[in-house]
Amino acid sequence: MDSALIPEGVERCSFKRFTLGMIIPAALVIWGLYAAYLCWFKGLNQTNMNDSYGFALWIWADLAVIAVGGGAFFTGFLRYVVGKDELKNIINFAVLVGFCCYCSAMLILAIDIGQPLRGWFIFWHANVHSMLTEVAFCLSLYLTVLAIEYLPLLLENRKLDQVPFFHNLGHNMHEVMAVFAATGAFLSCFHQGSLGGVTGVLYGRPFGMREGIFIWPWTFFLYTWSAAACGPCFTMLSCKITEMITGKKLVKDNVYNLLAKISGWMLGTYIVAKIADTLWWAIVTVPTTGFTFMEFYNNSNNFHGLWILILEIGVCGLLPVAILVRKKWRENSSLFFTAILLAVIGVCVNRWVMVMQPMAMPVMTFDQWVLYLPSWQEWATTILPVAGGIIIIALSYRYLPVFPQERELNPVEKS
Amino acid sequence: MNTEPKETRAKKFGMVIDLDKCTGCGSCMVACSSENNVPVRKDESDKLLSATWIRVYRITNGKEFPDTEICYFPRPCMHCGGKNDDGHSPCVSVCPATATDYDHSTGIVSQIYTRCFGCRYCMAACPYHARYFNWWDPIWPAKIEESLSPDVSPRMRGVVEKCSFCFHRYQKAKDKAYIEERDVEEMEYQTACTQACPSGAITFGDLDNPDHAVYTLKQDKRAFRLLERLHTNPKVYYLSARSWVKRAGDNYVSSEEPTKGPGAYKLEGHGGH
Amino acid sequence: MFPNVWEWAWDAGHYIFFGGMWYVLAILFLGMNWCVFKAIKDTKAGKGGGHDH
Amino acid sequence: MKINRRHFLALGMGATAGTMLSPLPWKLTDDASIWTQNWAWTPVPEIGESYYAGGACTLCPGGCSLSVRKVGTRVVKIEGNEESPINTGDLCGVGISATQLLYGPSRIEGPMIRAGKRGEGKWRRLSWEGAEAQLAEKLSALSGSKKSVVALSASKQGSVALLIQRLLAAVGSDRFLTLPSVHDTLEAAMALTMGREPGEGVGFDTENTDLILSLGSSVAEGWGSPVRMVKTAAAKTMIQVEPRLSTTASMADIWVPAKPGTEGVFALSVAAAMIQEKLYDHLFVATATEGFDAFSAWLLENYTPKKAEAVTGVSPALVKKVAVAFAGARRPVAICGRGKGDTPISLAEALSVFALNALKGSVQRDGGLVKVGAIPYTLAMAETDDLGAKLAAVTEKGRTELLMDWGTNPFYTLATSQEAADALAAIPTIISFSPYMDETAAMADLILPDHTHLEKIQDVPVRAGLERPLVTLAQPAVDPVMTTKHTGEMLISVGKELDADAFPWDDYESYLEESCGEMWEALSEGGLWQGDIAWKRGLERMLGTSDRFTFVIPEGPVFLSANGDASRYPLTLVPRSSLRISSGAVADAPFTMKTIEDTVLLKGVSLVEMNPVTAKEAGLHEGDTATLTTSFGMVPVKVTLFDGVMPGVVALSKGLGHTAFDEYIGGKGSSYTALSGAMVDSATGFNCTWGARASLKRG
Amino acid sequence: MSLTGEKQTGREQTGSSGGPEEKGASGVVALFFIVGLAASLAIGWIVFPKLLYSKSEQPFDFSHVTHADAVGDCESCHFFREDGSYAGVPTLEQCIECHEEVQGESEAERVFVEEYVAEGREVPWKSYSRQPDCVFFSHAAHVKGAQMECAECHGDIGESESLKPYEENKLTGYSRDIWGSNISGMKENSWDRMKMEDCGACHKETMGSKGACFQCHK
Repeated sequence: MDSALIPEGVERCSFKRFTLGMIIPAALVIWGLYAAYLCWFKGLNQTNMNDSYGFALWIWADLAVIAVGGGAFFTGFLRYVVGKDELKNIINFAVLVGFCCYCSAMLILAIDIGQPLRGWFIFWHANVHSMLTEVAFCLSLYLTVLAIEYLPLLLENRKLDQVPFFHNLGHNMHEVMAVFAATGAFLSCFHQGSLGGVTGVLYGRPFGMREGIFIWPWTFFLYTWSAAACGPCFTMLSCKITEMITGKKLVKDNVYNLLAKISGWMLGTYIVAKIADTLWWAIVTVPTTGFTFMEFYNNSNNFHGLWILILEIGVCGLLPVAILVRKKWRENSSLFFTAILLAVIGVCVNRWVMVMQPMAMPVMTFDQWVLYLPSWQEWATTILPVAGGIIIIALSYRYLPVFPQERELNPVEKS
Repeated sequence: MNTEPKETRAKKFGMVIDLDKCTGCGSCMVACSSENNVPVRKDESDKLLSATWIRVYRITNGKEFPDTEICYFPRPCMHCGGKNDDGHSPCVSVCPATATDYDHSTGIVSQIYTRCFGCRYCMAACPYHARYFNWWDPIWPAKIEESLSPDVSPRMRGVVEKCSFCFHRYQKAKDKAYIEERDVEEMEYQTACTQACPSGAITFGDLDNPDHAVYTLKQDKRAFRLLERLHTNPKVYYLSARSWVKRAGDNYVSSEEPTKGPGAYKLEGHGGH
Repeated sequence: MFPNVWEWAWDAGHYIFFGGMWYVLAILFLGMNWCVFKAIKDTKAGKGGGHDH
Repeated sequence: MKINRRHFLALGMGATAGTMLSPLPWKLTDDASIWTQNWAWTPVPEIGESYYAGGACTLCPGGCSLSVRKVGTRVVKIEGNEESPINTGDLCGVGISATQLLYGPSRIEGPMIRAGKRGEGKWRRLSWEGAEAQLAEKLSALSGSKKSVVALSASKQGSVALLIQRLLAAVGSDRFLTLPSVHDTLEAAMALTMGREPGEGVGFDTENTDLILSLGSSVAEGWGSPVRMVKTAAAKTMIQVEPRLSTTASMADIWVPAKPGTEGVFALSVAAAMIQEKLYDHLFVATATEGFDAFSAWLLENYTPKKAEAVTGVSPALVKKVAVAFAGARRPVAICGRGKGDTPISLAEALSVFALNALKGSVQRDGGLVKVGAIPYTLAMAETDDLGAKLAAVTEKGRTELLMDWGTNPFYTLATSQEAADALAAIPTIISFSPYMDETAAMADLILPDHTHLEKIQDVPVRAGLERPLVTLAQPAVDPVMTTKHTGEMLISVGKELDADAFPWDDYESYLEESCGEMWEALSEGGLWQGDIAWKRGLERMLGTSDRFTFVIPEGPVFLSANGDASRYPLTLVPRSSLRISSGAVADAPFTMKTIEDTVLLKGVSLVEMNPVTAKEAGLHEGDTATLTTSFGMVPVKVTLFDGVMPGVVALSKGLGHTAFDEYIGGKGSSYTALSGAMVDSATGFNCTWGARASLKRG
Repeated sequence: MSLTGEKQTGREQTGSSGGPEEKGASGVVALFFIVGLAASLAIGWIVFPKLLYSKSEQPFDFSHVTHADAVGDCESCHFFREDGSYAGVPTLEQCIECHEEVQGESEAERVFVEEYVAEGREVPWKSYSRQPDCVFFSHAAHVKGAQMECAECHGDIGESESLKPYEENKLTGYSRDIWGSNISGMKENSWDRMKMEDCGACHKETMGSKGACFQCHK
């Protein structure tokens, strides 16, 4: 019944099957919207956050989706600015995933503030010294860029493309996409960085505080770097999952290979920088605050033990680097999958640690470690954008020519 | 010497709390709550959700019976001056909407509830847990609403609140001084906690005014500040002759001795404070 | 955000920060306008539409 | 022409452009955010003229004078009166939070009669005339049955107390009772050692002392007049004797962790050490005392530091150190009364402390233990004979027909065991005059609510161990918030019904003025009357005009052992006092609940403090849930570890576990009193409980 | 539905809305645009303010002129208390000093004496200039400290013969005078608007700085 909307030359499942498949994510979205409604109308008492844990699951989810959404800007940067032409075969999908991620982030931010109707104060009454202001500005601008980058793909829908104006608009936008992509890359560098700055500048919180350059702490650069490294991994991961679900090969291996190689080297250099930063912090910064490195991991409620550092840097850092950098290993499909999965987990763990641990950790000597478990409302609203993203990706895949190589890889016999 | 007329000279209000006098009676907490319309809830026993602008902690020296000692540690908002006392206190510098600012003419860190949109970044930034979020709509049972003071605006849910050094008392004192065409005297502007403290442990005044008691007290040998080495530059000084109490005021690596006084941890390359 | 807003200050921080913001907005605005107007022009010239490519 | 979607598009674009160019979206966005600052459910306090009214606090015996800040007709803040010699502008948290008691949900709206089952909370409102008629009827029905009518009064002195006593007399009862405190024992001890006229009390001149030896008294946590004693604790040299590191102990210069309940024995061991080491005031003992030889022989036979060690657990060396410090001070004083002094001690213990003070000559002089003159009420006060026994009878089944309560809340304060609580609940008629829905009011058949202390004029005699007699005046800072009536007024009105001759006054105020006599002028002008000091100062005393002091060898036991079988109950439960918790008849207000630490009360459950060593033996850890059991009851608790509590001892905060009041106050934690039982001193008949044997089991 | 059939329908639609009619219709399209524009401008500038504000009358009329003539100055009725606070609108107690009995024949006078003085009830005046609760406005600082005239913020109310209706913003609950009667927020006189920006502008001009938050907030 929706066949007129489906791109030419490709095969899609029946509308019924598609609808059935969407039931679970749609239910999750409804559940999440109900939770969001509760948070908006009854207030943040619906969460399990408290005065020690003012930044919690949501902020982590925010940082995590933006980090993994970094695939859009970095792939765009490689494609349009550096000129890696092969990447045109995955750029649409990267933009799509990025767009979903950034929409998620905005949605979560809108729930996370105590007075949503005053949310615009962050723009109007902006305090330029606040990292959060920088985040809000860059985030919303970059979301606009992503929307602009996504628009031509939308216009390529078979029905829309028949309208001459839309066709021309899409065409023209392709022409200047490099400008938008460059702007997006510029914005991303700053907002990924400023997200890192959010905890990095907290000089009252020795765990969060990382010294750096000028107004930017090291976390500023590390966040940008890690997002550039792990974002494409998430794009590839999503792509692989889409391939699994659709049962079709959608992107050629040489594209994966190229992106994986770049990601591997990015991740490798990032991990080196991260280790250097951790060492500098542990050896130079921490003692000036009167702490010892191990105090940040000991005495805790085992929620933030040293294991988390090993997980982040070793298991989810060095290990995927090793796989992705070595040609033989990354060409092994299960190793490749493991590596990109670990890289994505790694960046999420990093964001978790940087948000949660500064909150949980006592700074005053007579203070105590705090444990926090999110309420169902927090879980639901965190799952909401994930489910929403799945729906958007599914719809886009179904009705838009997201994968340029799909027709070639999956030839359809004309009836 | 400062030759400017008094009223135009910037003030730096601050507090000195003598921990050796404090008995932890909690008067300051109640006086503060009553003065500032701090909201109440049915269960106040979960301290992670209970708002007390000044909170009195109980600390011990960690020794075994019978060598144990305790000390009460009242903690209002520190009204941090920030690194180099430039007004970039941990919370002020992070507030995205300028809902909290540093008043260079009084040294007080404000919190404007009607500007705050509840992002809680300031709470994440404050190492003293001095800031409280209004998770609930403020509800005063029965007729308790009648006891709310019009001098302090009640907070709506979804915003952050904290100790203001009873700034409204300064506003009122200034009003009276205007009418009588004179300056505000030291005792005319005192915070509610200072006023209520039975043991006289809290002293309040202009830290830069040699005529004020706090000016002398902050230079006491026993003086120290909380988390001095983070360079938050608090305007609340503590006094204690007990070395373990002094040590509890900051984090020290085991080999270090907390012998340094307020302002000892200077920032490299800057004037420091 | 604007010079007429209470928090605005005529200092470097505001110039850099808001300068960057307005610069980006200008690029996006001009870029999109260029695309739209060119698309109108192209459409009038009879380009595009349906499946003529 | 065909209208198609291009036209609509154009219309829409025009509308959008027009809207953007109009103030509508911008003003609405702004106004929506302003709406959030003016939500109808966020209160906006009314503005008005701000001024102060006078008053007196009655929430504890401390006698603080108040400055009540008002805005228009509303009370917005309570502060200490700077003119008061007692609290000099300062005030404790409980006193400050009374604004929330005044306007709070536990206030009783007006006279009420029980409509449902007892304690069910169903009431029918009455008019004041109706309620008074009910009371008169109930009382006259019982007239003559002497033993059956009981009245509990918050104070044994003062105008209202006298009216209560008169009302009882009118129905032929002499069971006018008050809650005994350490002062009742001290007065008995004074009668034996120094002689006592009616109305005279015992004081400690802590202002002029240079060392306080406190035998278990929580000087910094509410003993005596709390605000004043907190100042003392912060300023004076102190030696604290008690099994737990309280705030007072921590602020003291020497902490003597004697075993629970053995403070009196420790006092005697210090006295013995002073005699052994010849550290006592020979001149005073020789010139101004009697019975020293017999007393010292008795002391050296039974209470040498070595012998006492078996009871107190305090080493002779530490005893000697204390003796040297006490004897070496210029004007030391030994004070007693555990915790806030709201529980009596044994007469023997009081005599021991008197003797210790006398050995240093710290009796009837600056900075010592002193006689406090009677308050000159024109209408004399009769004291209750045999108070201990009569009180005990209240919690015995079938001994009372009718109970009236004016501010003592017996269902909380006298319910020291399940049995006692049951006996109280079995009293056929219970009448409460409480302004708050306390435990007793909740169980009452008839409530005739009094004004709160902020709404009424009333004399408040202060009995808090001050060095001189003192009366403060409660004043109506605000018009009554509820349909309440001054109990004095109500008593006169009901009294007239029963015996018009005994109640000749037109109204309470004229009676008050008459009753206060010579004090009235000072009271009505300054809100406070202070008597002269009755003891001798400096030179006068040196000339030997002091009253003589008699050393009395106590008859009863100095140390009362705890109830309960040691094998079943291996631990000793002691109370933990805090100025943040009102442990009297009236519970805390919401603001004070805020101040209670999470090592005392956490998510509605009381915590017991125990030494890590004890906890380890019992297999308990920080935060564990456990059941605390004594032979009088059991309660669920959580465990908190504290090095400052003696091994083998567990401490539970006093003043929590209210079951009535409102959701902000009631149902928080467990009541120490309900677990503590009775430890009766044979000499006075008072319940001198200092603790109980207990067990603590996980789960 | 067959694939080709669907496609054709699509083409037909495209054809009918685009191509042939385009040139002749562009003027009509523009007209639609202008209609939309004009209508929404009218709604935004004229209808919206009417909907946003509610109007109500004061309890009874009052002439500032008459009273100012009788008592001489503003401060006789609008005075400072000893503690420096500003008493604002007079209370019944003050009015009674002169209005124990009915004076003159005006209707307002009759209402005042009969309904308020006789009953001992405070007049529920609606204050035009009341700032939100979060604002601490010191009259002392402005009138005594800075020697400002009442009219600088309150305009010529002191010379008014009768009271204008009180207008309230239905959404925010505040008096219209805070935003000013001009919906655009533009002002001509210093008293036309009393938003934070207006305070700031004056402070900036006279004191060199807009001041810290806690200068005027509580």
